[in-house]
Amino acid sequence: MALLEAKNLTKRFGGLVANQDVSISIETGSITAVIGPNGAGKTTFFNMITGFYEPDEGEILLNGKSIKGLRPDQIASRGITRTFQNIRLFKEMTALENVMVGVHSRLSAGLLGILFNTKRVREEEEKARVEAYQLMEYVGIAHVANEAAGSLPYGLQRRLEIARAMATNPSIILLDEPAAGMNPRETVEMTEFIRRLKRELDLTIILIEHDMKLVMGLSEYIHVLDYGRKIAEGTPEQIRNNPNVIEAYLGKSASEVS
Amino acid sequence: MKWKSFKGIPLFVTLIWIAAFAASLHFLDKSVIAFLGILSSIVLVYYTNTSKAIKMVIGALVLLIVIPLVAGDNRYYMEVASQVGIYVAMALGLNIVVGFAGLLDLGYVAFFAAGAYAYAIFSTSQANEFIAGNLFPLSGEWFWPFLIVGLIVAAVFGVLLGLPVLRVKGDYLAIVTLGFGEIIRIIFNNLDKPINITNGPQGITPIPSPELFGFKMGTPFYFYFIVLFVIAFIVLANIRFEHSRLGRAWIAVREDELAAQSMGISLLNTKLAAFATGASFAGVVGVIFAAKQTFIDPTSFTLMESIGILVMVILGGSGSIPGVVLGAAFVTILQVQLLKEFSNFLHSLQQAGIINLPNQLDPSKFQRLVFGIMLILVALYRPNGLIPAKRKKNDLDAIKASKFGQVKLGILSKISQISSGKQS
Amino acid sequence: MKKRSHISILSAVLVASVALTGCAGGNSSAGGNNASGGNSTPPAQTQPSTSGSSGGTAAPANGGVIKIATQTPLSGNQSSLGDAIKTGAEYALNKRKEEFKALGFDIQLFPQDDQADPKIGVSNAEMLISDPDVYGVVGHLNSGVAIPSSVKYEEGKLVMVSPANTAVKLTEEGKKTVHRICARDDAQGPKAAMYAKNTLGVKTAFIIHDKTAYGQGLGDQVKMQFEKDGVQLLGYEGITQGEKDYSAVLNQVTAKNPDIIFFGGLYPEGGILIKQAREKGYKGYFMGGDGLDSSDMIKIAGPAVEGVVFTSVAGDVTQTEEGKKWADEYKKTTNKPLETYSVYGYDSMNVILNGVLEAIKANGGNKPTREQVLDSVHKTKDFQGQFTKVTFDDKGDNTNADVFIYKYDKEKSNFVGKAQ
Amino acid sequence: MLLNILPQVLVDGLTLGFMYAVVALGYTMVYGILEFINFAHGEIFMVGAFVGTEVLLITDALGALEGMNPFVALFITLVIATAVTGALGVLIERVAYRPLRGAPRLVPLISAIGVSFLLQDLVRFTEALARNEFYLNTPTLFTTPISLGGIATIPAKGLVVIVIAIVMMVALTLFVNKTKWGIAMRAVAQDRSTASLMTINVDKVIMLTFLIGSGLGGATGVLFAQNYGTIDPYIGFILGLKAFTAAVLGGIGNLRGAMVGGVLLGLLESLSGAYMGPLTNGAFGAEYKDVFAFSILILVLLFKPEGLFGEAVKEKV
Repeated sequence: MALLEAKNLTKRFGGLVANQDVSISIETGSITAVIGPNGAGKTTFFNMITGFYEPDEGEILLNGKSIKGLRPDQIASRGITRTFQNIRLFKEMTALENVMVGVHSRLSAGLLGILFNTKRVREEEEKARVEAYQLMEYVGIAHVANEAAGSLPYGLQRRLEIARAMATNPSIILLDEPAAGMNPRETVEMTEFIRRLKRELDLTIILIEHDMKLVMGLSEYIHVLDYGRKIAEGTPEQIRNNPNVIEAYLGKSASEVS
Repeated sequence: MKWKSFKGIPLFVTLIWIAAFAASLHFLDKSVIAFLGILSSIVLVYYTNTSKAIKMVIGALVLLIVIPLVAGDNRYYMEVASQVGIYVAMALGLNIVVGFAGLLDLGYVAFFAAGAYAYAIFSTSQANEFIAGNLFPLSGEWFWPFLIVGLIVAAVFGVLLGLPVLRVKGDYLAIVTLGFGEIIRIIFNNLDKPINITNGPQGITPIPSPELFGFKMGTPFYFYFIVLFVIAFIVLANIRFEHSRLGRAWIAVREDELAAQSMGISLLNTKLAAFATGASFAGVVGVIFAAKQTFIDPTSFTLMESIGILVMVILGGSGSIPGVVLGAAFVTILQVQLLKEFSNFLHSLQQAGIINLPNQLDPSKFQRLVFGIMLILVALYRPNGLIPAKRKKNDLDAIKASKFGQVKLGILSKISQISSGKQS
Repeated sequence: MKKRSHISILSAVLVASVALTGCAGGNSSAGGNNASGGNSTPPAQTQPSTSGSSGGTAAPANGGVIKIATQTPLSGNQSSLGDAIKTGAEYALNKRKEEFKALGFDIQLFPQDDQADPKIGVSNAEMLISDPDVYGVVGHLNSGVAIPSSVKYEEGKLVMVSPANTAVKLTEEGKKTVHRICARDDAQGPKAAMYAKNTLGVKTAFIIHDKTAYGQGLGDQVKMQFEKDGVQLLGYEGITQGEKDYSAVLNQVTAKNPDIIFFGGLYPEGGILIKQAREKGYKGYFMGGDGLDSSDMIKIAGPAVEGVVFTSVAGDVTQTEEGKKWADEYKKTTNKPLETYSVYGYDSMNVILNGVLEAIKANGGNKPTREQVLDSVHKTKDFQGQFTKVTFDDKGDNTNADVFIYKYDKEKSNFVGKAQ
Repeated sequence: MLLNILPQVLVDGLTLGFMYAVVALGYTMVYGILEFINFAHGEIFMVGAFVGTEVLLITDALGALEGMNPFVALFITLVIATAVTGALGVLIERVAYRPLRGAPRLVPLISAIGVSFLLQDLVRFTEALARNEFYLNTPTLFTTPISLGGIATIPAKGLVVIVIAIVMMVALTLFVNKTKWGIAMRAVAQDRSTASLMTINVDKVIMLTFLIGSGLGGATGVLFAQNYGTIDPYIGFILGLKAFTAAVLGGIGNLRGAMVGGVLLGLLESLSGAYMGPLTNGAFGAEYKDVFAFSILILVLLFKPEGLFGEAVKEKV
């Protein structure tokens, strides 16, 4: 059984059909890419999976159970987490605190516990801090733990966002253009880092990316969207040779495909 | 820059300051400047270059001993100090809603009213109007349990209002809370019929002063201590919340609702918690206010009041606890004392014939104008508030040394599992 | 326009400075300070010995400062009313400066702005009671401010004489320091209602009030009396103070077409109400309490003011020659029209000053204590103020609860007679 | 008996509503462009009322008002008041708001509250010095009541208010949709940084917004003074509050929404003021009319959080 299964998802905005009948199934521990030209509906698809949009039609199953109609926070606590195309950090907080926010739903301190600063709450806090710090070490940004998130350079912000997502202890992580705006060297590092996530942590990864080198080198399986419909799926090899995909991309930027 | 290298005021300067103003307040009769000097020494202590513990001890000494000692026999000073305290406490409550959670609440005074009316109605014979049995009025001993009652009543109000209201966002929230605040005031102003609950515009009186074991605590001197106690509690709560799971969730929601949600934070619960916490503080203060005033009517709970408290929060530095305390103190002192003293001063000049102002320009009429100008100036020159908010830096060495650091936590714990699984 | 305002500023400065220098005892060019008005106060300007008429042994000028405070809203939208009280009190005080100077005392006005806000009122009250030179308070405008502030006066034994608070509750709590020269709602209301029924012959009525302690208090009293007397009540509605459009409520009124609209409230709303009611074709009577007594009522209501009836505890000052002269002088000196509230302020101040004077006498010409002033003010009996006679009962209410009826014509209000 | 006053209630509600509508436009324009509640807008309206009244009073004092065609007099008054308040709006923007563009979102609000206090007292002092009072009464230009088929009467001044309000709204709509500057305004409202890339002078557009919004507010002040006859420096607060409510009700940032919201709010107030008392047998009287109006606002926002005409902008994820 697939870990995550999206069945016939359709989402309309007024007259515009953003996703039509999209079905994608994700296996545990896989790296899957969703690609397509701008405006193909990739982010809409992510938004439906993570609960920001409710699909007009279709079904989303996690481990065979429906998660359709749940709120984003409920979906997050069921183990699906994400990053955002246009990095959304809590800018005024320190980097470490950003990661600690990710631990939020696994903490249990209530109003009164916090007020009286009970031993349990203190230990829980300390543990959360340590966990957050370990994650920052893991993504290699521990040296900026006390900096305000908004003041970090772009590359570090990307990593911080991933660390924050990891702090929710997910089984699936959705990365929306993780290499956007990066130079080639950074992109290679990012590719390696995502591989490591899968290898060391057994994470299931779904990503949206325009950098075809990264996509082809990284993903095990690829789904292609165009005008809200899925036009192809398969291994990188299959996709590279798929005439539909080439056609969809040609009009826009053939160079990206090559 | 020069300011960057500023390490803080030397300790001895602060101590001399305190001693000098304390002495002058003690020996010179009714010197407003000396009184303000003493009050502002708290700010000085905050900026003093010494350890936190020493600062806290000095601050506590000033508030608990020096001020009551040198100003305690002057009721007016103590009244000013208690009013400052009341607004500091309310501003700290609103700071949770506006400063931490970023919810622009223009109806905050409704919760203040809820607390005040809760005590007023049951501590006077007013409650007999709708509860049979002639059980009321309650004595001033009931003031203390009513601090908790006020807290709970206001918190419940906060949740009840919050449930529908918090579905709207941003500036829409501002107008909806404003509307709710007005609705509650108008209802309080009209609930003398069909059942007389609030006595309408006639207000409720005489509200008993607090009593402790039969000892009546009616003067500003006692209220000063009561308020100080409540502020200490609220500041402590603020600090603890700020650096807790909940505080982080509030700030996360303020910074980016969508990202917060994807971190597993429930928007509604988090906002409700902020609303109810902020409201409950206002409720407690409301009880004190009612007891201090001995009379309340709906005119104390107008929209201008909500706006005034909001001004204190933003002026001081939204989200910054010391900032909000300073902002509230600054605005309150400005309104109840500084502007008044200024106009009294001008007036005495006028009486002495030194200046001649036409009646239309009587100095006592200037207060709001000056307040308005101050607001603009502060907004222009201190846009982040008097003491801008900044997040506390975590002690990284302590984290590295923590006993929990010996094993990998959270998702990283899989590393060892997976590697050991692969080994086996 | 610029020139115009310059001139008015200049003239205002001039008038005020004349008033000030006048009371400082020097210049006597044009102001009204020197000439005596129709007041009972003697013109104690030049001869110190006239103070002998008040009986005390003439002490040398070492008595010190005596401050009498006013506490009224001086800013915000009720400031015109508050200012009227202050101006009246100030005028009274300035007129008697010399008299006290002769006794060795420097009396000063200590005007405070309570902003119509109970909190500010209370903190001002704390300030006043902790200033040993303050001997009395003229105030407040709002009962909501007066009640909590009077708790403080009571603690400081500082005598308060209210020119404007009509709420019954104010004097019902047994505070010794609280006095008022105006009528209580339960004196004015029933008499107003009876006048409407018996003299105007109304059978149906519609009561509107402004949802304040004063307005609703008065409205309630009128309502009770109407119910007792069998006048049919067609409606009882509240309006919001400060608004300018009352057509919603008035549409109800015109639909029911009562014989009389009774309005519990002040002239800014009252003026608009009658104007808009007449525009809607309402033909019946319009009546209110002393809150309608103001020259501004005529300006606001325009021609619609004609026929508006109101009750007041103030007798008509302009009926006698002496009174007219006094009124003219007042206007000339203060550059303000004569308002009921300023006259109440004037009389309240004089009640206090007389008390102070008595206390000084009783104290052998020395500075009295607050208790002494309080006692002598409390004992005030048959004091003939400019507008009203004052005798305090035990509670501090003015026993002289005569209620008079006035009626507006196009230009001014006219004395009709005493309400029975 | 209740129903026969209905036409009159509606007419009164419309008159009030159109005034709300025009003032609401000022809020909504500024909000649309700067996402900022211009708290001082109510005070600009008040200044307009005072300027207009002063113009009429001075003309009258010079003896020129008598015999002047009332429409001409009104036109002159409107032009002067609009010019003064428009300039005032631009000045306020320049001094108190522009330096705060990069500041935290709530700070301009503080500045605006300050401006609001300042204007109230400045007007009060000016009038107190110039006229020795600050409750002013406006000379009425139009006196004849006009009967509407015998079921309701509308004073001529009320009709003038409605007509001029409509003219102003139509003119504004045309301006925003058809002229170069209007289109620039819309562009800035939609995306300020992109608009500045398209060589639109954002500062100028913002200035223009304040000029027009404040001018309209000032003109409404003149109409208000004409219709109700009495003004004081504090009329701006309540009316501003209501107008802002109206703007939100209609969907803030949306011109059509502000107009509809204003008219709707006026009607709601008028209806609830006239009927709540009789319908509940006196238990809930006219004093609850604001409660009613705010309740409707809250209900609308709960079901349509972006207001009646606001576009549902799903935040871009």
